[in-house]
Amino acid sequence: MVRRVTIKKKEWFTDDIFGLEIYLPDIDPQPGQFFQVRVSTTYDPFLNRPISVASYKGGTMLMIIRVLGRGTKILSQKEAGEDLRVLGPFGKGLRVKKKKSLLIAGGIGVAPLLFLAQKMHGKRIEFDFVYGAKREKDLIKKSHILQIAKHAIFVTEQDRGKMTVLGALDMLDVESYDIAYACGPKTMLIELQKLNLPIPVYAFCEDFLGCGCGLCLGCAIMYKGEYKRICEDGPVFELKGISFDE
Amino acid sequence: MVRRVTIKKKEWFTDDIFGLEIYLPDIDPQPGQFFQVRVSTTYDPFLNRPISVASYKGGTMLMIIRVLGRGTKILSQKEAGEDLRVLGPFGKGLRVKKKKSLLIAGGIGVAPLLFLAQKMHGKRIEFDFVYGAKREKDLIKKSHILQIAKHAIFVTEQDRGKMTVLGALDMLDVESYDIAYACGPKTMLIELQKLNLPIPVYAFCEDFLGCGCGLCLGCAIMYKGEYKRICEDGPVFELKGISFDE
Amino acid sequence: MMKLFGITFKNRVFIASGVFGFGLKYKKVSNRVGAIFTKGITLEPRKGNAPPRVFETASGLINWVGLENPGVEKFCKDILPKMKKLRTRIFVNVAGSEVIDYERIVERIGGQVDGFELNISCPNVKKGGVAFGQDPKIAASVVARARTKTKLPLIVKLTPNFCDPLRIAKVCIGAGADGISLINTLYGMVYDIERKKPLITGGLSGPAIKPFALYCVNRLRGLGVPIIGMGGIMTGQDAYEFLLAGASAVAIGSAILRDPYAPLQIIKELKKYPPPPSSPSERGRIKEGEKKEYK
Amino acid sequence: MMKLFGITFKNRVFIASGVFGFGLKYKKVSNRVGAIFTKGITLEPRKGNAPPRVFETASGLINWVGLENPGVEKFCKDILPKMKKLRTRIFVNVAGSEVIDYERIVERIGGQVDGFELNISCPNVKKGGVAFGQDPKIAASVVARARTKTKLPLIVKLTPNFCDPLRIAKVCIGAGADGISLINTLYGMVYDIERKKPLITGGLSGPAIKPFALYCVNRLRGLGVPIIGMGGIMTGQDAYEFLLAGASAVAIGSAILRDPYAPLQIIKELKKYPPPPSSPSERGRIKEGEKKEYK
Ligand SMILES: Cc1cc2nc3c(=O)[nH]c(=O)nc-3n(C[C@H](O)[C@H](O)[C@H](O)COP(=O)(O)OP(=O)(O)OC[C@H]3O[C@@H](n4cnc5c(N)ncnc54)[C@H](O)[C@@H]3O)c2cc1C
Ligand SMILES: Cc1cc2nc3c(=O)[nH]c(=O)nc-3n(C[C@H](O)[C@H](O)[C@H](O)COP(=O)(O)OP(=O)(O)OC[C@H]3O[C@@H](n4cnc5c(N)ncnc54)[C@H](O)[C@@H]3O)c2cc1C
Ligand SMILES: Cc1cc2nc3c(=O)[nH]c(=O)nc-3n(C[C@H](O)[C@H](O)[C@H](O)COP(=O)(O)O)c2cc1C
Ligand SMILES: Cc1cc2nc3c(=O)[nH]c(=O)nc-3n(C[C@H](O)[C@H](O)[C@H](O)COP(=O)(O)O)c2cc1C
Ligand code: FES
Ligand code: FES
Repeated sequence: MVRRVTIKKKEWFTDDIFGLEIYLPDIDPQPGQFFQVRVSTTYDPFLNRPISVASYKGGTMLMIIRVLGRGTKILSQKEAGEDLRVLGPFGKGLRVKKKKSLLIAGGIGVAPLLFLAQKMHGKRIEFDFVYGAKREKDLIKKSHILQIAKHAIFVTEQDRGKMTVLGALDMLDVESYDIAYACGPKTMLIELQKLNLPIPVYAFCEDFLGCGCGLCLGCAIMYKGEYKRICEDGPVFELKGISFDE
Repeated sequence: MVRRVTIKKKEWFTDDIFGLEIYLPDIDPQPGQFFQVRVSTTYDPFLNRPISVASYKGGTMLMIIRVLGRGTKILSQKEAGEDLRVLGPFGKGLRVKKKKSLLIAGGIGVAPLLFLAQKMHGKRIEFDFVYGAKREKDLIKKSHILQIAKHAIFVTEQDRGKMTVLGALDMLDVESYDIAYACGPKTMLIELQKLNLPIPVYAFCEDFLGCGCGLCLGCAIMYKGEYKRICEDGPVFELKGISFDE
Repeated sequence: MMKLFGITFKNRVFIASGVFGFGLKYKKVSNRVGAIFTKGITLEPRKGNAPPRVFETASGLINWVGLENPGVEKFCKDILPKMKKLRTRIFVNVAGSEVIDYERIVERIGGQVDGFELNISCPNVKKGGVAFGQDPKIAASVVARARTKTKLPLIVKLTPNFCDPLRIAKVCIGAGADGISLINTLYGMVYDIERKKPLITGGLSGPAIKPFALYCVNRLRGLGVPIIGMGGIMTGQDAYEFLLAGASAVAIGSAILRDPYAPLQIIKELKKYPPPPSSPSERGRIKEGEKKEYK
Repeated sequence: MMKLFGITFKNRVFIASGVFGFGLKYKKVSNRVGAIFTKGITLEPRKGNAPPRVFETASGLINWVGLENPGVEKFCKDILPKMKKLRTRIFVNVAGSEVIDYERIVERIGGQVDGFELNISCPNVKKGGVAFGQDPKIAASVVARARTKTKLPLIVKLTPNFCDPLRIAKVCIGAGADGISLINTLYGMVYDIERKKPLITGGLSGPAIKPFALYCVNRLRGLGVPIIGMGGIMTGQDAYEFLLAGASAVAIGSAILRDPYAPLQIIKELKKYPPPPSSPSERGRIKEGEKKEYK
């Protein structure tokens, strides 16, 4: 059912990343879950846009959105007080495990991991956070991450000797973690897969969706030899099971 | 060329009629002329909406718009400070004649006649103004009209014994005028035509347009035996020449 | 409540094939629509096409799903038992890469459902699909052969792509079809301007195609069999336009991608309109008396 | 600068028939596009269809203008002299209600323009129009007969409605067409739900049909003659997609209804893209040497 909610707060984190806060008291979203956000009440753009839960506390949900194309552009023009139509939460929620965890975020991939971090922090699970972006100013919520992660590493391709997130992993003793969670551009996930880390890595997949709720089969990802639906069977999959090229 | 302007002021006159003020210093619009207003930067709705110049003074133009369908609905959600894209002015401007005039407005048809009245007032041409609407509260700009018209008659179908604009004409000595200008719903113009008034009546035609500037031939009106373009050959036509049923 | 093919339906709002899976997720919706058309079922399981499978276009979308489905066996064993518990009419969308596939699938499913929709109009498969629906001879033979395997309502789903659906409809009715559904998606393509090759080639659906779909439905009115009209229906008003144009019922497709509850809203909105002028074709070729044959 | 049919064009952005009159109002635009295709010209004057003639649909519009035009005589006398002063290529869109009309119009206009576009695809006329373009025999005969009257580039404008444009293109090329333009509008219809009858039946255009148009263009690539691609082009990126799909030039239609200066913006945006892979078909059947024949 489409919910019509009011935007409580809008905040620009960088020149192309903004946050929208809405109040949705009757849900219990889990990390990895997302909402389908209606861009327009007219038919162009037609499809809703999937946006992850980046934070949820006392009924207030935060979505962090990067302006990519025309849908997110239109969303970025919405202001506090205006209406927003959302459907969800969708996706299999991730059950947070009491394991020493490594969170790996690239770019706007930080959004769902922030929520995962929030949950882990709530359950006093220890985790480190590696977070990379193009430019220093693209790194959002740094102080918040520093507060809740045990260790946090921030890297940018521009500033510190063109370090990428994956480069940063070299500096870590990856085997000291029980599990890793990664979210970022597809290219990052592909490179990460190639690293073949010795621990289970769970990837949060961000792609273009149709319905977002398992009906249209429009969001296929080749996982362990068969097509899975990103929206309904994921969006979190074990990284090594994914075939990115099919 | 599409002009991108900022909405200087927005005002609600009634629950479904609002005004938008924009600053367009480099034009000299004439009564009857209109602008094509872009509803959406996306492709739905696709076409621009024709809106008359309702007032123009010192570079500031007022458009008065009634919410009819989805296009005007979307326009009604725009606020001061937001952008508006307009093309124009289009249409043959009316050359105001120094004749004793009767202005006949039905509903939102008042918009272009207000501009005509403004021009006449500026040129000290004497005119009376008959203005009807469904309900008392739908009558806008009453005090302004009272100020500039020699006499003004306001009628509503609801309040004063269901008087229509045309009914009100009975109370007037129509022959005492040299010329009349009318704008209102098509049904009103058809009825007015049947009255066969003894003076020339010029009708401001409001219809759905395509391009609005004479290119697409999408706005035909049968006038004196041939199709004319409302947008380019009008929108003002002598009432008796129009065949409404073709 | 209304009657088509001699059987009753809760209402005239159906769910189009391919946008609602098997109706098992949003049961509240399934139980309140007139009928559900399943995702296309093939003889063998199909894993579907490689992504990207959907691409948004102006007021619509292109899909290139490619009939991903578990195949008729698994459908009968695992899915149908669950679907039977839904309180709605179930029509199986039957897709084949060979002419013979259709009759086999119809035969395998037998009397377990309320009817069949022969999909000879899918643009997203290499073999069969729309190619069958563009050729009057093949179309007729698909229908005629399936007809021998069932007495249930047999609807044939037509394509408007590069062929005249009226011509195909006539031969299909001649071959024994009880009803027509249309339109399946239009051909559509988007180019990848970076890589200079097509990004997606598939079926175009949504409000963009509504005026064309309505034209097609109107063109096929009066053939004496019920039409299930579809193509871009988003509101009760859209649905009513299709009914006025000659459809006896409508199917909701892409609207569901924006909102899985869209059919309920459309049912509600449609109630505001007076019943459409009923046509004698509504019962189609199936007589009142034969009704008991269908559960 | 580019060359098609052995003649040069300022650029690959043309103006489609019917949306710019005769290019005399916005001369700044006319003088900067590669070519202008006139409003459809018929043998006799036509007053066009009764309103409503345009109706907005989702991301597009339906038009039912009905080829309102002054007829070929008046066109030659009053309009052509003015058009000749434009600094662009002029193609006359030729429409007929009889097969013979086309050759007559072509003959009457003679060598005064840069070429002809045979419109056998207009859905808004009772006689001729799209019906000619759906029938390979008639299509071929229209082209063959017009061919006898001119050595100028002869483009044939195809319909994608209920027929395969590839099939029609082949016979038209066989009959002597130098190029293909497509797509003309799709069939479209809107119902008037108050009065329970069609509000408008006409041709659907605009971004809504772009993916389908692109598919059609891509389908016709490689036939050895240039394609003028059109259908929903709004931006330079859209135009570039058509070039990648196989068009040698594009024509702008409905975009002009939103903004008469749209072609200039599109020309500007198109400059950002690398030149499309040029195809040997660009020159079409007309050889370099013959060029002087065309002004
Ligand atoms: C589960 C999930 C969670 C997400 N969470 C977030 C989040 O929290 N924050 C966030 O910012 N983003 C998130 N995303 C990504 C976000 O949904 C997209 O960035 C957004 O939908 C883009 O919309 P747009 O209209 O701005 O871009 P569009 O204009 O739709 O697309 C931009 C570009 O991509 C191309 N493109 C579009 N569709 C396709 C396609 N199907 N295949 C290939 N190319 C295509 C277009 O050609 C265009 O050039 C998430 C995605 C998923 C699946
Ligand atoms: C020269 C001119 C000047 C105008 N000046 C003003 C003005 O100053 N102020 C003002 O408020 N209005 C003015 N109008 C009218 C205004 O342009 C329309 O009210 C507006 O375009 C409606 O847009 P919409 O999107 O709200 O309605 P839409 O949603 O487009 O249409 C509303 C209803 O009309 C029906 N409809 C739409 N198109 C057609 C069609 N082509 N034929 C028949 N029925 C159709 C639709 O089905 C719908 O039910 C003017 C019109 C013209 C031509
Ligand atoms: C994602 C998607 C999947 C589809 N799958 C099928 C299918 O399996 N079988 C079929 O006959 N039609 C299929 N269709 C076509 C629809 O049933 C419908 O005919 C078409 O989309 C037009 O209706 P719409 O514009 O309301 O979507 C599919 C459409 C979409 C959008
Ligand atoms: C208002 C209007 C009038 C048109 N008139 C003609 C015409 O006279 N002759 C013709 O061949 N095509 C005509 N067309 C079709 C266009 O030339 C073009 O083929 C079609 O609109 C698709 O392009 P578009 O989507 O960019 O508009 C007309 C289109 C519109 C919108
Ligand atoms: S987007 Fe429809 S099934 Fe995933
Ligand atoms: S609206 Fe295009 S000519 Fe008048």
